[in-house]
Amino acid sequence: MTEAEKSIWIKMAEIDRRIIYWALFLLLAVPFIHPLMLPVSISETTKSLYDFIEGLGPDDIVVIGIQSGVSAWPECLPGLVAVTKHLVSRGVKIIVWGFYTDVDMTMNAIKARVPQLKWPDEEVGPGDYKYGEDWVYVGLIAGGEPSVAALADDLHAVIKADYFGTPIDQIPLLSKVKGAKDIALVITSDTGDYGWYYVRQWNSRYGTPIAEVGIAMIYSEFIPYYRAGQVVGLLKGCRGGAEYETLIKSPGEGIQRMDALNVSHLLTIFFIIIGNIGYFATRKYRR
Amino acid sequence: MVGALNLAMEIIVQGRGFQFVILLMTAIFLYIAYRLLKMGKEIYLRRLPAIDAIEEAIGRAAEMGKPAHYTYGAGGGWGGGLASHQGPQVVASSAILGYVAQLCARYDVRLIVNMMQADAIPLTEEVIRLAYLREGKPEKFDPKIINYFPGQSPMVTGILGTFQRERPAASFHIGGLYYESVVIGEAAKFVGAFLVAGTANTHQLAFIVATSDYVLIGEELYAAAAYISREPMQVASIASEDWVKFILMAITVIGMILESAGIHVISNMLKW
Amino acid sequence: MAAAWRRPEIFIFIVGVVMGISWLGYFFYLPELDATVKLMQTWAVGIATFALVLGFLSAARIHLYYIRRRTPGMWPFSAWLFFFTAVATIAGLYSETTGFYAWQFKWVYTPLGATLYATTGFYICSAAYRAFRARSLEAGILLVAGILVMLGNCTIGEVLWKDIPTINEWLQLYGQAPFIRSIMVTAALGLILYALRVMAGIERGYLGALGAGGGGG
Amino acid sequence: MPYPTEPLEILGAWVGALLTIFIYSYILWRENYAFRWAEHTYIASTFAVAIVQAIRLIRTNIVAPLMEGDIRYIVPIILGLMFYTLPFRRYRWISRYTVSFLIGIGFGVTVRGALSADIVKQILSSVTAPTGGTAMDWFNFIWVSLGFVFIVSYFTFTVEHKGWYYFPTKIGRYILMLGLGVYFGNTVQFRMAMLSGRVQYLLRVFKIIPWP
Repeated sequence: MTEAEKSIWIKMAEIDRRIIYWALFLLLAVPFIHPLMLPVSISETTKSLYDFIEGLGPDDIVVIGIQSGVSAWPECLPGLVAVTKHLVSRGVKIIVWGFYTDVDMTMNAIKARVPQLKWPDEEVGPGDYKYGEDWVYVGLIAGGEPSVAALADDLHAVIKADYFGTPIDQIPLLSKVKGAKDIALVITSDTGDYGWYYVRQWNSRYGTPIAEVGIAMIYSEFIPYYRAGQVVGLLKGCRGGAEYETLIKSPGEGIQRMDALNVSHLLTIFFIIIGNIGYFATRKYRR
Repeated sequence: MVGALNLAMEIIVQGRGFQFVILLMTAIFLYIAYRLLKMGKEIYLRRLPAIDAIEEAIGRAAEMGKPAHYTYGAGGGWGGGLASHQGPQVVASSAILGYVAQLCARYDVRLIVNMMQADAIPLTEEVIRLAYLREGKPEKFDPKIINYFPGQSPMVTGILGTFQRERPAASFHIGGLYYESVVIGEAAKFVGAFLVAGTANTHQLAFIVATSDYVLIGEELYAAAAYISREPMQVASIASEDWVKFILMAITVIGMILESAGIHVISNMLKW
Repeated sequence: MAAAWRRPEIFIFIVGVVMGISWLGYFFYLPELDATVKLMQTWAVGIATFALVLGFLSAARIHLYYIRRRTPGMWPFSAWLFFFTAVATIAGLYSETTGFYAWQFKWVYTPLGATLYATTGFYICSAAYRAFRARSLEAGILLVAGILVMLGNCTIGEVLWKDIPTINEWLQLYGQAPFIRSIMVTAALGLILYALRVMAGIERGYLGALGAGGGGG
Repeated sequence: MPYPTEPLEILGAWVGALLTIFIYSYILWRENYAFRWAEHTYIASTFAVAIVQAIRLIRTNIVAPLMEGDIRYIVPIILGLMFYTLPFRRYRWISRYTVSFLIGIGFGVTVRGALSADIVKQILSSVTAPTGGTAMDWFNFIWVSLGFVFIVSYFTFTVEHKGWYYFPTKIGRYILMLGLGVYFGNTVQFRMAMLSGRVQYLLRVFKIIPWP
C-alpha cells in the first residue's frame, strides 16, 4: 500500500467528526426545502382508506372529528391534511367538528394547508369549497360518548348552529343531514377514547364506516376493528400521513419528517460502513 | 420467639414476603462473609478494570499538566434530590469522586466538578475536602472547583464549554446519567480526554459503552466503592451479593423447568 | 472525644433509623409508619428547595471571582450572566406571565432546552461511527443489532429487505429483554448491598472529615 | 403557531434562532465567543427561572402547609436552614444532619422499589412459562429467561470466569452486547426527530421555508 493509499483508508477510519455533523445538519434541512419523496412502503390499512375515499363523490358527506390536540400535531396533522386534500380533490362534502378544546387551532392549521377551503367571507374561485354548501365547520362540541351517540341519532338535536353562530337550517349542507345514516364516512383523529365512541355509536348502530387518523399508539389498538371491517382505514401516526401523501402524490409534512428520518438513519449507517471499511483496511498497521 | 414470628407473619404485607426474605438473606450473607474474612479466608475478587483505569487517567492528566473533570450527570437533580430514586447513584458516585480527588491531590492535578444536584453540594465538598486532608494538603482544597448549574441542559452547555476551554485529559461521568451521557462522551473524546463513565440507568448504558474507554455498568457503580477501599467488610458485601445472585439464578432456572411442567411452587413463592 | 453531637455514630444512626422506618413501613402492615415515610418524602422536596440557594451561592462565588480577577475571556461573560439573571429574576418576581421574564422564558429558556437536547442527534451519529466497529465478535453483534433496528425504524428499511420490520419487532420485544432484565436485577442487588453498608456505618464517605476515623470511601 | 407578527415576537424568534446557531457553532466548528455568549445567556436564563420557581416552591411547599397549622413542617425548614452552616468551618458538621436525613430517605425508598419492581417482578416474569404458546413463544421464553441468567452470571465478581463457568459468562456478554446494540439503534429515531425539529425551526425563522 502506497503512502497515499494508506492515508485514504486511515482518513475513512478517522473522519473529522465535524464532517459528520455538517453532513447531518445539511441533509436534515434538505427534506424541508425540497421533499426527497424517498420510497415509503404503503401499509395495507392506509391503502384501504385511500381506495374507500376513491369510491366517494360530490354527493357523499364526510365528517372529520378532531379529538387530538396541538401537542399531537407532529403525528396527526400530516394524515388529517392529506385526507382532507383527497376529499377536496374528489368534491366530497365535509363537516368538521371536534370534542377537543383546541380544535379551532387544528382547524386553522388544516385550512392553512388546504387553501381550497374558504371561510364565508372569502371569495370562492373554481374548484374551491364554498362555506355552507361544500363544507361546514361546527367547532367544539362538549360531552363524551352520550353526545357522540346523540349526534348519530339526530344531528339537529345536538348542533344548533355552526362555528359562526348561523342557525343550522340556514346552512344548506347541514340541513340535508339528519344523522349517521346520511354520512358516508367518519374520519376521527384521536389520542384518547373518542375513536371507540364513533365505532360503538355510529358504526355498530348505523353501519357508518369509520377511519382512524390518530397517534401511532392508537393504531395497534384499532387493528381488531379493522380486521372486523368496522374501520375501513387506519393511518399510523406521522408515518401513515407520509404514506397517504405518497398515494395522493402531494408531499407534505409527513413525507418531510419521514425523509428526515430516512436521511439521518441512512447517513449514520453510511458512516458506520465507511468507518468499518477504513478500520479493516488499516488493521494490518494497527496490530 | 415463635410469638414474634407469628406476629410478623400476620402483619407482613401480602406479596412483599419474599422481598423481605431477599433483604434479610442479603444482610445475613453479609455478616457471614464478614466473619469468614475475619477468620482469614481469602475471597477471590475479579478485577474491575474501570477502577484501575482511574489511577492511569489521573497519572496521564498529571503528565500532560491538564485538569481532570468529574460530573454526576443529571440524576438526582430533580424533585427530592438525594432523597429521589436517583439519589443513591449520586451517593455511590461521590465515593468514587473521593478517590479521584485523592489522586488529584496526590499528583497535583486540578479537578473540575460540574453538577446540578444542589442538595449534594455539602456531600461533594465533604468528600473532596476529606480527600485533600488524607493526602496531607487540606489547604489545597478550593470550594470553587465545584460548578453548580440549575438544570440538565444548562449543565451540558457548561460542560461543553469546560471541555474546549480547559481541555481536561481525563473525564469522569458517573451517577444517574440521562441524555447528557452521549453528549459529554463524544465532546470529551473530541478533545482527546480519557473517559471513565458509569451508571445504573439501563437507558444510557448503550451510550457510555459506545463513547467511553472504561465503563461501570449498573451494579459495578455500587461495587466500585468496595473495590476502592478494599476494607474487609466492603469485600464481604461483594461476596454476599454474588451468593444472592447464584440463588436468584438457581430460582430462575428451577422455576423455568417447574413452571413449564405446570408446577407453580416457585411463582407462588415469589408472589407470597 | 468530639462533643457528643458531632460523633459519626449520631449520623449513621439517623441514616439507619430513617432507612429502617421506610423498610418497616413497606414490609409490615404499619400504616402510620408508611404515612411518616410519605411525609418525610415531601419534607425532602422542601429541603432540596433550600439547597437551591447553596447552588446559587456557589455559582455566584465563581462568577464573582472571574469578575474580580478580570480573568481574560471569562469575566465579561460572567458580568453579562449576572446582569441577565438579575434583570430576568426581578422581572419574574414582578410577574411570571408578562414582561421580560415571560419573553425570555418563551424565546431563550424553552428553545435552548430543545436545542441542547437535539445535540444528541449530532453526537449519536458520531458515536455510532466510532463505536460500531467490528473489532471483535462482541462489537460485531453490537454493530449488526444496531443497524438492523435503525433500518427497521425508518421506512426505507422495508423497501430494501422485506423481513426487516419483523426482525426489528422481535429485537425490540424479545432481543433486548434479557439485557434490560439482568441490569435491573444486578443493579438492584448492588443498591441493596450499598444501602446495607451505609446502614452498618461501613460506607462513611458522606461524613467527610468526621468519618475519617472509621473505614470506608 | 404561524410566523409571529408583532415586533417583540419576531425579535424573540430571531434571538432563539441565533442562540441556537451559536450553540451549534461549538459542534460544527469549535468553542468560540459566540458560543460562550449563548452559553452564559442560557445559564443566566435558567438561573432566573430557577430562582423565581424556588421562591414560589418555598411558598407552596413549606410556608403554606405551615400556615395551615401543620407545625410538623417546621422540620424541613430547620433541616433546610442547617444547610447554610456549610460555609462556616466551625459549624459545618451541623449540615450533616440534613445530608444523613436525605440519604436515609433516598436509600429507604429506592431499596423498596428495587426489591419489588427490579428483582421479584423480573424473576417472576422470567419463570412464567407461556400458556399453550407456539414454538416461537417457547423459543422466546427460553431466550429471555436463559439469556437473563447468562448475563447475571457475567456480573459475578467472586468467581473466576474459567473452566465450565467461562461459557455462560461469555454467552451472557454476547447477549448483553445485542441488547446494547438494539437499545442504541432504537434511540437514534427519537433524537434525530428532535434535531430535525430544530433544523425546521431555523429554516422557518430565516424564512427559507414557510411557517404555516
